[in-house]
Amino acid sequence: MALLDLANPHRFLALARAFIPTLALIAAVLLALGLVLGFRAPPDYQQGETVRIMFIHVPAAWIALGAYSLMAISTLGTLVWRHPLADVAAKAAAPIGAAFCLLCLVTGALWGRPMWGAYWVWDARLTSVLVLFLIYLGILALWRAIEDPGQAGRAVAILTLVGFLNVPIIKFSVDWWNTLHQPASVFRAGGPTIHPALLTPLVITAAGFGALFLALHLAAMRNEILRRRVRSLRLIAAADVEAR
Amino acid sequence: MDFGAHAGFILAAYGAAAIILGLLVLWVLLDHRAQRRALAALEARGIGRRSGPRADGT
Amino acid sequence: MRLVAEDLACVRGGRSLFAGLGFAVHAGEALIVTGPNGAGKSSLLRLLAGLLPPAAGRIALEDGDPERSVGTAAHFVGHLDALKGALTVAENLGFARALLGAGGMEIEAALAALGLERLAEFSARMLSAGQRRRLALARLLISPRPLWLLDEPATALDADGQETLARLMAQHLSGGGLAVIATHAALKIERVVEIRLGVGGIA
Amino acid sequence: MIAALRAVLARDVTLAFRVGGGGGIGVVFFLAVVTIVPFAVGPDLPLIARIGPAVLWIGALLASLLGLDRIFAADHEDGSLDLLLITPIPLEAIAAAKGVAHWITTGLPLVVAAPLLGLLLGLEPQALAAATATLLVGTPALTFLGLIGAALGVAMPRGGLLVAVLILPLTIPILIFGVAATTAAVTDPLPFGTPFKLIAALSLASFVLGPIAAAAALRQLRD
Repeated sequence: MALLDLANPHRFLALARAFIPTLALIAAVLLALGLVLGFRAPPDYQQGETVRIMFIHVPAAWIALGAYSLMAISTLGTLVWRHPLADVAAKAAAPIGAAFCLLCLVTGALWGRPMWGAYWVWDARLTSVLVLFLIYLGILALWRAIEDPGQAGRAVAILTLVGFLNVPIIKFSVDWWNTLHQPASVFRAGGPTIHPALLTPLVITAAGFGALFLALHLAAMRNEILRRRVRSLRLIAAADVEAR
Repeated sequence: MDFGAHAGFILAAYGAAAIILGLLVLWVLLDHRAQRRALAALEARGIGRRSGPRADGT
Repeated sequence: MRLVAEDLACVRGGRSLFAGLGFAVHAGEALIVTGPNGAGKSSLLRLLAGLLPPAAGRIALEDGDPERSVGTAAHFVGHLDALKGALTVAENLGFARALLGAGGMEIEAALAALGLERLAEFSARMLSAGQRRRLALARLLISPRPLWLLDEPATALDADGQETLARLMAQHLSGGGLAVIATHAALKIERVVEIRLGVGGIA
Repeated sequence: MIAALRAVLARDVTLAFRVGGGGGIGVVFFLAVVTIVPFAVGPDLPLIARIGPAVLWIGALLASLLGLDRIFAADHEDGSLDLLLITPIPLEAIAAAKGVAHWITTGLPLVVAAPLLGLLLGLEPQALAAATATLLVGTPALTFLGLIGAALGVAMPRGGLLVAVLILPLTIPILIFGVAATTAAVTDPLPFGTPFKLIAALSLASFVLGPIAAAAALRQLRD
C-alpha cells in the first residue's frame, strides 16, 4: 500500500520536502568527516599519498553502479506495474548516475597518471566503467530525443533493462579480453587487502556519497514532476485558447 | 599537509569531485527554480489551479 | 502592378498537369484557382512562387521592382506550415521576419491579429493544426509583399479563423495587393477572377 | 542579407541544441568509436598510441557523417525550405550558413573532445596538439562536402545511410592529409606543414564548392 500511496505526486512532493534537507545535511556531515579522515589517514605503503584519490574514486564507482541498478528496478516498475513515479525515478537518476560515473573516470585518470604513468590504461575495471558511462550517455540521449514523457519512459525502460542484462556480459567479456592480452603488470586498484585505517574514510565517504545521491535524486524527481505539470498545463492552456 | 610528489594529482581529483558534484547540485537547484517559475507564470494566468492534480503527465 | 502568366505548362512525374495556361491578375484582385484533386492547383502556386521550374511559358510581375523575381515579391503559404516545433511561436515568426524582411507589423501585433498573442512563448509543437495554420498566416503580416500565394489557406481553420483570413485578405487587396489562392472553400472576397483546372488540361 | 543569414545560422544552432542536444550525440558516438578500437586491437598502449591519430580521425569522420542527412531534409519535410527559397538571398549563401551552423553544432564539439579522447588513446602531448589542430582545420571540409550529400538525399525519408555512402569516398583526401600531418608532427623526418596546408586548402575549396553543389542539387531535386 505504501507504494501506491507514493504514486500520488502530492504525497511524494510532501515527502520530498521533508527528506531532502535531512539527507543533504547527513551528506554534508559525512562528506566533511570523510574528507578530514581521508586526509589524516596514513599513506598506503604501496601507492603512497595517491591512495587518497581512492576515497572518491571507489565510492563514485559504487554510486554509478547503484544508480544504474536503481534505474533498472524503476524501469521494471514502468514496464510491469506502470507505476507513475517509476519513470520519473528512472529519469531523475540518469544524469546523476552519469555524473558519478564521470567522476569515477576522471579520478581514475588522475590516479592512473602517477601510478601507471598514463592517464588512461585499458584496465578491465576502468574500461567497464567507461562502457557503463557510454550506456548512461545513450540513455540520456534517448530521454532527450522523445518529446512525450510517457513514450520516452517506455523506450528508455527497454534500453535500460537491455543495458542492465548486458552489464555482466560486458564485464565478463572485458575481463576476458584483458587477461587475453595483458601481462599481469597492471596494478590492481583497491582489492581486498585494504588497510583498516584506509577503510574507515572509504566507508564514510561512500555513505556520504550515498546520502548526497539520494538527496539529489529526490530533488531531481521533484523537478521532473514539476516539469511534467508545467508541460501538461501548457497543453491545456494551448487547447483553451483554441476553444476560446 | 604534504602529499609528496603527487600532490597536484590528489588535489586535482578532489577539485574534480567538488566541481562535478557542485555542478550537479547547482543544476538541481536551478532546474527547481525554473520549473517553479514556469508553474507560477502559468498559475498567474489562471491556468492550473482549477485543473487539479495532473502532475504525472500521463 | 500586374501578375501575368503566359502559355504556362507544368509536367510532374512525367505527367502533363496543364499546358497553355494564361492569365493576368491586377492590383486589388484575387485569382481563385479551383479544380479537382490532382489538377495541379498546388503545382501552379509553386510555379508562381518560383519553387518549381515551368515546363514552358513565362511568369512576370509587371510594374513592380524589376530587381525582384516573382518569388521574392511573394508570400507562399503552402499546405505545410513551415514551422519548427522546437521554437516558440514568437521565435518562429521572428525567424520568418529576419528571412523575408521586416517592414510590416510587429510580431506581437501580427500574433494578436490572428488571435495567438497568448501563445507567443509556447513551443510551436504544442499548437493544434488550426493554430499552426494561423501562425503560418501571421507571416503574411510581418513582411509586406505585394503577392500572396495561398494553398488551401482555410484548411483546419475554424469559423473565426476563416473570418479573420477573409478580413486580412480584403485589407491586402484594398491596399493594392494581389493574391492567388487555391481553394475549395468559398471565400468572402469581392474582386475575384476564377480559373478552374481540370484533369489533363483546363476545363 | 547578412541579418537573414545570421538568422538562419542562429535558428539551426538553436534547433540543434533544443532537439538533439547539440553536438552531444556526435561526441558520444566519437567516444564510442574510440572506446571500441582497443577491444579490437588489444589493450596494448604503445600500439594504441601509435594508431591513435588514425583512430581519432576515423572516429571524427564517422561522427561528422551522423546527422548530415537532416541538414536539408528536416526543412524539406516541414516546408521551411520553401520559405528559404522565396527570399532574395542566393540559395548558395543559405546552404553555406546552414553548413556553418552544422559545423558549430557537430564539428566543433568533436574538435573540443579530441584532446580528451587522445588521452584515452595515450597520445603524447605533441601528437594530441597536432591531431586537434588537423581536426580543427579538417572538420569544416567534412561538413561542407557533407552538405552536398545532404542536398542529394533531401527528399529521401531514410537518407542517412545513403548520404554516408555518397560522402565517404569524397573525404578520403582529408583523412589522408589529416593523419599524415599528425604523424609527421610526432615522427620528425616528415614535415608537418605540407599536409597541414593541404587540408587547409581542401577545407577552403570545399567551403566554396560544397554550398554551390548543394544549391544546384536542391534546385534539381526539389518538388
